[in-house]
Amino acid sequence: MAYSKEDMARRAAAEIPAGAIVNLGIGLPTLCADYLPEGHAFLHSENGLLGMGPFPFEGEEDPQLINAGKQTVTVLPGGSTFDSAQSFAMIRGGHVDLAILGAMQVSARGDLANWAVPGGKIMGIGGAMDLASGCRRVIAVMQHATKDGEHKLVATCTYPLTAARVVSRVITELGVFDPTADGCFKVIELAPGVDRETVAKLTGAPLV
Amino acid sequence: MAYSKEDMARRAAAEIPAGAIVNLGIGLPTLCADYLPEGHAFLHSENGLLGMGPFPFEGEEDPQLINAGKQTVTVLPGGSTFDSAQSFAMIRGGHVDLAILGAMQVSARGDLANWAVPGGKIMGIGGAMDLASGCRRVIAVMQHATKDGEHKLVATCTYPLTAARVVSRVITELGVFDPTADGCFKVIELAPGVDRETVAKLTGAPLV
Amino acid sequence: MTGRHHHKVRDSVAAALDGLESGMTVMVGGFGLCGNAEALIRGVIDKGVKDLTLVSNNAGNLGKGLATWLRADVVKKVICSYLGTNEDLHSRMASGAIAVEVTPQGTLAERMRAAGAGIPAFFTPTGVGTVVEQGKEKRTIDGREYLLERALPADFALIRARTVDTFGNLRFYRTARNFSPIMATAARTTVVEADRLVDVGAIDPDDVHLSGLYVHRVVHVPEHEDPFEYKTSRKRPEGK
Amino acid sequence: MTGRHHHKVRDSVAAALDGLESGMTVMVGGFGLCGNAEALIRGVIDKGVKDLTLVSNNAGNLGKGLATWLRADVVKKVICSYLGTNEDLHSRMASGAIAVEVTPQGTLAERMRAAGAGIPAFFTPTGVGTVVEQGKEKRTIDGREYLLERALPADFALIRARTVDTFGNLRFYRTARNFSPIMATAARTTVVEADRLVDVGAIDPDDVHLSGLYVHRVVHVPEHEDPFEYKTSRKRPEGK
Repeated sequence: MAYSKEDMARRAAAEIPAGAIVNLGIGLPTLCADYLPEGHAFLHSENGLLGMGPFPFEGEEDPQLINAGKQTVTVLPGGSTFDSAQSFAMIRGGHVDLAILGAMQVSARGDLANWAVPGGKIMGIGGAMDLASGCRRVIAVMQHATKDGEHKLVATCTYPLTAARVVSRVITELGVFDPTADGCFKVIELAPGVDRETVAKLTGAPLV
Repeated sequence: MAYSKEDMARRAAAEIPAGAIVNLGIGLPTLCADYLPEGHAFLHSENGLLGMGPFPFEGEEDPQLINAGKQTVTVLPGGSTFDSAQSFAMIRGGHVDLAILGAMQVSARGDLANWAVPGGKIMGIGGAMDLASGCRRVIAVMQHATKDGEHKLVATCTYPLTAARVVSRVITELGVFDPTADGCFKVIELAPGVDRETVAKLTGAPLV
Repeated sequence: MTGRHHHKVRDSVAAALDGLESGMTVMVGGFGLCGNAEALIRGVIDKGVKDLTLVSNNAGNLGKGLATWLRADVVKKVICSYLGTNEDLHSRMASGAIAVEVTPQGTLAERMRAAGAGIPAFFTPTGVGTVVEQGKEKRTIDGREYLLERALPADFALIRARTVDTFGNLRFYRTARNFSPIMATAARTTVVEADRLVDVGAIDPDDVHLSGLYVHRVVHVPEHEDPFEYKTSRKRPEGK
Repeated sequence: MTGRHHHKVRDSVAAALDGLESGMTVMVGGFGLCGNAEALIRGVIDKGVKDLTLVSNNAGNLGKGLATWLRADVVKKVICSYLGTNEDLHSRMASGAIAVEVTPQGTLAERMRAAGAGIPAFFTPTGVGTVVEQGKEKRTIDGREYLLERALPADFALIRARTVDTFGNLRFYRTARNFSPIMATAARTTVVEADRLVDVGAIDPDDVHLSGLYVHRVVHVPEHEDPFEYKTSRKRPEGK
C-alpha cells in the first residue's frame, strides 16, 4: 500500500526525540511539524529563528517573520531570533541535533545529493550543504524512485553531492532504510503491503 | 620643564579626532578621558563595552559594570554592551580607530613592547597584542627613559614584542616623536624647556 | 586616523549613498524580500551606478527587492546562496549578462563575519566532497577534512533595522535580522535604513543588537512595503 | 541522536554539575571577579574533583572567584590571558604546581567562538612577530602575515546570566556578559547559574542574548556576593 506523504512525515517525525533541536527542510520534511506533540522538540529555521511555530492564523501573517522557505510562520514562547552567522554557527557547530531533509539521491554509504540536477537549472545551495555536514544526524525523506523507475537510492550518486556520508536513515514511500559503511541499504521496515522484492528492484544498491 | 603626567594625557587626548572610537590602555592612557570634550569620542573597553563613561559617583559603583582594568565605570547614553568575541572582533577587524597604550619599549620602526619584562613576573598578555595589531592607529604614552637613564625609545626592542611596526606616535615627558620606516624617531615637538640634545642622549635611536 | 562616528544621520537617501560608485562591491541585507532596505535599494537605481558586485543571499525575487537592480542593469556579478524562483537572475545568468557565484549559505555568512572580525581565512567542513571545494585548499584536521574559505569584505553595506539611535545602535525585528548585522561588520561604509529613529539613551546598552561602531550613516524611512514572498496561514479554529 | 533540551532546570548546584569529572576541561565565565558563577564555582570545590584544565580570562583574583579553585588544588592547568595581581596563580605557576598557558585575550575569545561554530582553525594577525607565534603555522595572505590558531572546546562551561527562562534563553547584564556566551557555545555541557529564573515567553525572542540552544542545565541562584575588584568612583559635584 506504500506510505502516503502524510505517513512519511509521521514516520520521520517519530525519529525526533523529546527535547531535540531539529531543522526541517523545505517541502515534505516541513510536514513533520504537524505530527510533533506540543513542546516535544524545537524547530530551527536557518534564516535566524529557533522555536518556530505553525503557520499564523489568517490575517495575522507578518512578512518579517518567515521560515527558510520564505513562508510566513510564528514564533513560540521560548523562541529566539538571531543573525545568519549565529544561525549557521548553530548548524555548523553541531548544536542542531537532527536535520530532516528532502533528497534527489542518497547513496548506500550515506552520500546526499539534494541541491542540483545535472544539466538542470541551478536553484542554488542555500543551507543544504551546511545542514547536511553540520547537523548531528541527517535523515532523508524522499520518493524511492523517479516516476520512470530510475533509482534514487543508489550505489553511487550521479547528481552533484551535497555532502558525503552524512545520511543515517532514508524514509521513502516504500519503507525505512539505513545506509551502511559497506555500501548496502539496511531494511529497517517496509511500508504495509510492500515486499522486499519490489524494494530491491527499485533500489540501486544491495539490501540487507 | 618636561610634561607632567597630566600634560602627557592632555597631549595624547589631542590626537583623538572628533567621532573616533578609542581604546585607552590601563594606567596613564586612562587619564586621557579627562581631557575629551563631552561627546567628542567614544571609548571602547575590551571587556565588552562601547560608550564608557567616567567613574561612577560615590555610592553608585556597580561591580558588574567595569572597564578592562576591572575598575568600576559608567556607561553613557548611546553605549552598548557585548561579549568578548564581539569586542575583539571590533578590535581585530579594524573598527577601533585609535588605541592609546602604555609602553615599556618602542623601537624607531614602531615595534611595541608593553606586556612583559625579560626575567620578570609574567603578568599576561590580556588585550595588548590584539589592540596593538588590530587598531587602525596606535599611540604609545610612556616615560622617555628608565629612572636609571636606560633607553626605552630604542633602535631594536630587547623586551618581548607585543606587535611589530604598529606605533605611529610616541608621547613622553620630553615631547612627541614618530617612529619612521628608516629607523629614526622624528621629533614632532619638544616639551617646554626640553632641548634636542637632552632628548638625543635619552633616546636609543637617531632623531630626525 | 579617522573619526567616522560623528553626525551619522542623513536627511536623504541620496546623501546616505554618497560615495557609492560603479564597480563597487555592495552587500544588501534581507532574506529574499524579508528585511529589505527598500528605500536604499531604490536609491541605488536612482543614482545610476553600474557594474556592481552584489552580495545578497537571494538577489531578490518576484521582480521585487534586488530583482529591480537586475532589471535596471546595475549589477555585473552576484554572490549569493540561492536563486530559487528568481527568474530575473536565472535569465541573466543563462544569457551571461550577470556572473553568478553560488556559495553555501553558512559559508556566505561566515565569510562576512570573518571579514568584519579581521580573520582573512578559516576552515570549514561545509562543501567537502562537493563542487564547492574546487580551487580551495583542503586539509585534514583531527581526522576530518575541511576547506579553507576566505573572508568576504565589501565597499558598502545597505541594511535596514527596526529601531536605530542617532549613534547607529541597531535593533532588528524577528527574522528581518538575517544577514544585516554581519554585512554591517564586513563593509567599509555601512548605511542603515531606520524604521524608527530614536535619541541616544532610548535603547538600553544591553538591548543593542549591533553596536553603532559598525554603522556610519543612518537615514530614517518610516514607511515600507514589506511584500509577502509566500503568504502561508491556517484557519483559526472555532472559538479561538 | 540526542534530545538534550528537555527539562533543563535543576534544583541544586550538585545536580547541575552532574558528570563534571576530574581531568576535564572546564570554561568558567567572568572577567576577573565580574560576572562569576559564584555558586557553581563553590560547587566544583564541594564536589572534590581534581586535575581540571581551567579556561578563564583571569582565573580569579584577590583570593576570590576561581582563585578558590587554585587554593583548593582543583586545577592542574590554566589557559588564560592575564594573571595580573592573582598571587594564587603566580605562586603556583612559579612552583610548577599549575601549568599556565597565556594567550592573547582576543585569540582566547575567538578560539572559543570557533569551537562553538564548527571552525577547527582560523588565521589571525594577533601575535605575529611575538612569542605567541612559536609552534604555529604562519602564512602571508594578501601581503600581511597571520598565525593559524586552533579552536578551543571544553567539556563543561559554567556561566552566569541575569535573566534565564526555563528553556535556557539568556540575558546578561552590562559587562558581566564578557566570555560567558561564547563559552556556552564551546562546551559539550553548558550550565547556567541564573540570577532570575522566568517562564518561557517572559523574554521576547528579539531580546535573547544567547539562545537556549547552547544551554543544557539551569540552576536558580538569586543571591550573589559580586565583590568589587577595584572600586573606583568620583565625588558628586555640589548640587547634582
